[in-house]
Amino acid sequence: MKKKISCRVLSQKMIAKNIYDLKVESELAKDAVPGQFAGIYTGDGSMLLPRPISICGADKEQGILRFVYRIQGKGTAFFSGLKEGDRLDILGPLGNGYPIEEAVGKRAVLIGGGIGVPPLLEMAKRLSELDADKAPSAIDIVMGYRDSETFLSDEFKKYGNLIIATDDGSVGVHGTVTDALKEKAVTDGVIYACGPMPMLRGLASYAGEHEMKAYISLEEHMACGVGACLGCIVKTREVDGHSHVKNARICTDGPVFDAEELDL
Amino acid sequence: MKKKISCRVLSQKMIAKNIYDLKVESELAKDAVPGQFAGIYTGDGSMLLPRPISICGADKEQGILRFVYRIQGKGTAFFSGLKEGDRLDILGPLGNGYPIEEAVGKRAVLIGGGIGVPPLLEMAKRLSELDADKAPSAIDIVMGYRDSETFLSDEFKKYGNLIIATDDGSVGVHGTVTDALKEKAVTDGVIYACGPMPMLRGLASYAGEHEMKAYISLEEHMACGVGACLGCIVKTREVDGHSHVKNARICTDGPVFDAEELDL
Amino acid sequence: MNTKVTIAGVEFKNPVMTASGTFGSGVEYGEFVDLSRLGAVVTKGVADHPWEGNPVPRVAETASGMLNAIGLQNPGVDVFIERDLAFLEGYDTKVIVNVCGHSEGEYLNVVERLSDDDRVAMMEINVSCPNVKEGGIAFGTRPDALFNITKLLKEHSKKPLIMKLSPNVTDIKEMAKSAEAAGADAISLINTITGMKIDIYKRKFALANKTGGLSGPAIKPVAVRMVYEASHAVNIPVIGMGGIATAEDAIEFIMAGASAVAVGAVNFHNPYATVEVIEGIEKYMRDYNVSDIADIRGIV
Amino acid sequence: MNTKVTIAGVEFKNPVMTASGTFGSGVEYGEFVDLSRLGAVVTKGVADHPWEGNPVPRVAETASGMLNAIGLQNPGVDVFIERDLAFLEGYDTKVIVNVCGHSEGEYLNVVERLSDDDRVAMMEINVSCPNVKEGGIAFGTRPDALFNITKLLKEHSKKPLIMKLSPNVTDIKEMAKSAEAAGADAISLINTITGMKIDIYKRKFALANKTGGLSGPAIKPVAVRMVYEASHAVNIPVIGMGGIATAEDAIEFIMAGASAVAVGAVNFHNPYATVEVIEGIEKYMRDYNVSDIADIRGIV
Ligand SMILES: Cc1cc2nc3c(=O)[nH]c(=O)nc-3n(C[C@H](O)[C@H](O)[C@H](O)COP(=O)(O)OP(=O)(O)OC[C@H]3O[C@@H](n4cnc5c(N)ncnc54)[C@H](O)[C@@H]3O)c2cc1C
Ligand SMILES: Cc1cc2nc3c(=O)[nH]c(=O)nc-3n(C[C@H](O)[C@H](O)[C@H](O)COP(=O)(O)OP(=O)(O)OC[C@H]3O[C@@H](n4cnc5c(N)ncnc54)[C@H](O)[C@@H]3O)c2cc1C
Ligand SMILES: Cc1cc2nc3c(=O)[nH]c(=O)nc-3n(C[C@H](O)[C@H](O)[C@H](O)COP(=O)(O)O)c2cc1C
Ligand SMILES: Cc1cc2nc3c(=O)[nH]c(=O)nc-3n(C[C@H](O)[C@H](O)[C@H](O)COP(=O)(O)O)c2cc1C
Ligand code: FES
Ligand code: FES
Repeated sequence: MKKKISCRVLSQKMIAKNIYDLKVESELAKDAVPGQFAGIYTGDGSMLLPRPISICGADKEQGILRFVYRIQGKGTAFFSGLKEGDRLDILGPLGNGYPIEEAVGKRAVLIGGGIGVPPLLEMAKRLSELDADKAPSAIDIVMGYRDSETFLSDEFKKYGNLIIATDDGSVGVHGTVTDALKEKAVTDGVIYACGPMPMLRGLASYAGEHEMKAYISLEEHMACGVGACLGCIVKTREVDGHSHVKNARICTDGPVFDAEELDL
Repeated sequence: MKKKISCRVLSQKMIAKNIYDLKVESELAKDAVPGQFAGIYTGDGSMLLPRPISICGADKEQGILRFVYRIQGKGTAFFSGLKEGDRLDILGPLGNGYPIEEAVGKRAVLIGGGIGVPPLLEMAKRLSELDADKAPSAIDIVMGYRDSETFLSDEFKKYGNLIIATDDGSVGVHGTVTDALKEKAVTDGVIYACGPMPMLRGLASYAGEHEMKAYISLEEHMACGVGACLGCIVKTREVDGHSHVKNARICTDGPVFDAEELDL
Repeated sequence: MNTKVTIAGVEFKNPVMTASGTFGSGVEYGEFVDLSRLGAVVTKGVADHPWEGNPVPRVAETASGMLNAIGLQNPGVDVFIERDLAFLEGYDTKVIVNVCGHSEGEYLNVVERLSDDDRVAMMEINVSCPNVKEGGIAFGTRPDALFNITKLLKEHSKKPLIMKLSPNVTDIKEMAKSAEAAGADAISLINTITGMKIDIYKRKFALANKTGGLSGPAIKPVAVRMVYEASHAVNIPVIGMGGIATAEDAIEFIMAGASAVAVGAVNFHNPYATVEVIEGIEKYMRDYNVSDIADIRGIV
Repeated sequence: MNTKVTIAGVEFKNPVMTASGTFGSGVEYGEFVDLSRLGAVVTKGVADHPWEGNPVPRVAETASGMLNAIGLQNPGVDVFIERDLAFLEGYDTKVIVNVCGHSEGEYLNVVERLSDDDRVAMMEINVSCPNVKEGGIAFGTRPDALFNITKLLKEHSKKPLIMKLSPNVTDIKEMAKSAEAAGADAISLINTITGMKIDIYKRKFALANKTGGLSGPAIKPVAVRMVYEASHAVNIPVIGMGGIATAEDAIEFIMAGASAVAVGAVNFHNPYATVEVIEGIEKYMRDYNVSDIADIRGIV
């Protein structure tokens, strides 16, 4: 169930330039699944809207949510100032999450780019923990970074075959995640991706070419985060069942979509 | 010189119901004199204006400012949540302060009511520390409270003859500070006062009757705190030298006025 | 303690409603609050056929507020009746349907379609929507156009009509009087104030639509002023909205003259806001011995 | 890098001014910032004789903004000339005198009195002040009244005139065009938006005047929209203001079409705001290779 609750900050650290790793104590961790996000509120009254931030980790047992975010503007700058013991209002869990069951017996290809990297961490973890009958046949993880600041890559390594791509070529494949897919000839399996729109568009057509399913997580400016305001739509190929026009709500019908269904 | 600077919170404690005692490290302490105030900003972007709070203590040597305030609304509630180590923007020192020199060789009568008590503490301290040739002949301190929560009274005791008046009669004189003045037959000297308007009006007429000078500190809603917006005026008997109408600015021409000059 | 209010013969259990477009048709916020606690659910604007709305970005945050240019996306009145009204039937609250259209004819289609539906308590006519043709925004900014559409819809409606006024006018009193003169049963205000935000790094408008409607606490002082002016200009009930976040805010509108109030953009900040406002009003009434909410209406 | 802007033949070293009434005549903020850094000091409104203004409370805080009802208290033009103009002479900045009056005649008195004073670069006519008689607020809300007063003052002024427009209108374009048609050299906007606040515990208006003018970051989206609309409607320069707190905000107005901008209520929040805005604009120009501020004007 979605809730807005006040959570206690457990830790906060910078893990790359302008990239922060925030852990909070929250009962929302219980229900959260990878690919979902939360609406995080700044304590500042001038900022009305929650910031949508993907769930990078959800420890059910300990009740800990983890977020990895980049300082983008006022809201994320506010978050970066939080210290252990501070309190934070969080609305969540929001959205649908990645369809983890689609990868049973198949190659799971996890692809993240830039600040799209974090949501795939919990996905990688959960995929790697599945019982044999529900598990994918392989877990390939392709993460794209700007440069050698390959945040979270050490953790990804634990859950699958990690391929790194960097814009500046300082680590791994020189180029985009699609370049890496090509170079490593990853042509079968189910793609789970998150990242900037050009990357997702590239992946959607790559997946199409190779007849791979691609589940991509989208971003849009949001107001409510719960499907009420119609602020955050994406164009769909067919008339959407809820809206009755060719619009789906990213916050509720997504953020994860089957790339085939979208008109990107 | 007036400045707006970021100051470090040294301590904060509740000293009576809804009354807090806040100490900050601030170079503004150097120039501050009793009767002046500061504009304290909340860190919350939705609150544009500084909260005017009187200087209750200004330790020049150690560079410490002290404020004692009552939770009144959003801003003061925000202040009450501050902890040691937090930072706070403060604009000050503002206003004119009490004319301490007027009491040389005379009885200084310090009168405070309710949340008007705090500014007189530093005044009492400074009067008590004056060299003999500049000192008053006596320091009478008359403080009015609602009830037995006579915050700061222990400190006042150190600096003069303390008379307490309480609305409910639980401590000292049962009644107002004016009742206490009458009861204790204080009929000469210079009055320095701060408190609610009805109390100040009462004092002004008491002072008039007994031909005592009365310097009273006023409150008004303020925007700039520095004399620019004309938000905080009080009616004067004569045309004011700055405004050229019968209005003086409380934030700059006051907050301390010679009661005779005002049209209360 | 009586929190009931009656508007055009319809009794509401309390004066707190949802502001159209900020609460969907109730489903989404039903996860957070008990819809049966609300005075009324005012639905997202509905037209006679599905509307696609505007391209994204459709929303942008501003200081203590937000801009939106949803463009009145809606599934059309048929789906609305089958799905949304059916859902709302399950709750003990009144339903006010917000109606939009591109032309008088389109408004009329919706009004006539809903006129006989028992589940609809009232209709609120959004004549302040920024993208209507044929007179367009004129419906909401020109007294004569407002008069005409009000009259037309009243002639065909079996339900009481609330005319929702735009704040983007020189004289709100004149608009309120036009609505009243044409037979409106009530007026509601304010709709959003037209605003704009520019991203100076992208050198582009923050909204695809260039302009959007400003709402949230930022606009409350303007809304309170207009509710005060309007409620002193007319004798029909006024439903006040614009930036209501707390019971204090709601009471401010009531003291300014509103018979009921609506909680809008603040739902996005606090999904529990509607019920918290109701509880806060009850507490205020208890604390300050207000036996009937009507006793403080327009008290300043 | 060129930050200079020229308006009606007057050259300003940079596009950053103070908004009338928020900066006195410069003395008070001269303690915080070097007035010589400013493009211009726009003074508090001055009339032909001293005005007492309104009773207190005159100001009230609102979400990300404030209401004021100062009532244009001012010492009159004689004192202004002797004292305030003399003070400002000491700084390397331009002086724009904001003018108010209760009637056309009173405006005219001030304009004529200042027309030959070399220390005055331009005059800004406040036709949006809420308490003028004889047509009153009409000067600022009726296109014909605005046209007439603009024309009259232009006929008698040897200085370029800026007409300061009210946002409390249905169509700001129409107002801007009226001012232009009547010969205004520039327009400035927005003045405050009329608002109200009620203290629900005292059951009284927060301002003695009941209504006041809303300013501060809360109104920025409305101001940017109006500056955009106005600057696309006329060919005379537009001076933009309304909630500017940072260089980003100022650049937003410039990108919307403003030739210059003014920092208002935010001075109360940050007495260093004016110079910080100037420095921020310079930094933006350096960082994004803007060689002339004119290159980004109206760029969206
Ligand atoms: C489903 C989803 C998941 C996301 N997950 C992450 C994540 O895990 N880590 C991370 O660093 N970022 C993530 N983002 C992006 C993040 O929401 C924005 O960076 C953040 O909202 C910026 O807020 P700000 O106040 O710092 O920036 P500002 O630019 O000051 O924000 C102003 C307004 O615009 C909105 N906004 C600005 N950029 C974006 C954006 N890209 N997407 C949506 N709203 C935006 C803000 O929420 C706010 O309402 C995600 C976005 C979405 C939609
Ligand atoms: C010169 C001066 C000295 C003061 N010294 C003290 C002091 O030492 N201790 C103390 O507790 N209080 C003092 N006050 C009163 C104090 O300023 C207010 O209680 C405080 O501003 C309330 O802010 P708030 O946000 O909590 O209340 P809110 O009611 O939420 O404030 C809303 C707005 O109204 C203003 N406001 C509300 N009440 C007052 C008031 N009484 N005077 C001025 N502005 C007000 C606030 O500053 C703010 O802008 C002083 C006031 C003045 C003018
Ligand atoms: C996202 C959004 C969508 C809206 N949609 C509608 C609508 O469909 N019909 C309508 O009459 N008003 C609509 N409004 C206006 C609100 O109902 C309300 O009048 C306005 O937002 C002011 O109230 P607030 O500040 O509390 O949000 C919408 C407002 C928002 C923020
Ligand atoms: C306290 C105060 C006094 C003002 N006095 C005047 C005035 O005398 N003449 C005038 O034209 N505008 C006056 N204004 C309006 C401002 O110049 C400005 O147009 C408005 O406040 C919007 O800008 P801001 O949001 O940056 O303050 C005043 C504004 C404030 C807040
Ligand atoms: S953010 Fe409101 S519908 Fe998605
Ligand atoms: S608060 Fe601005 S003049 Fe006093």
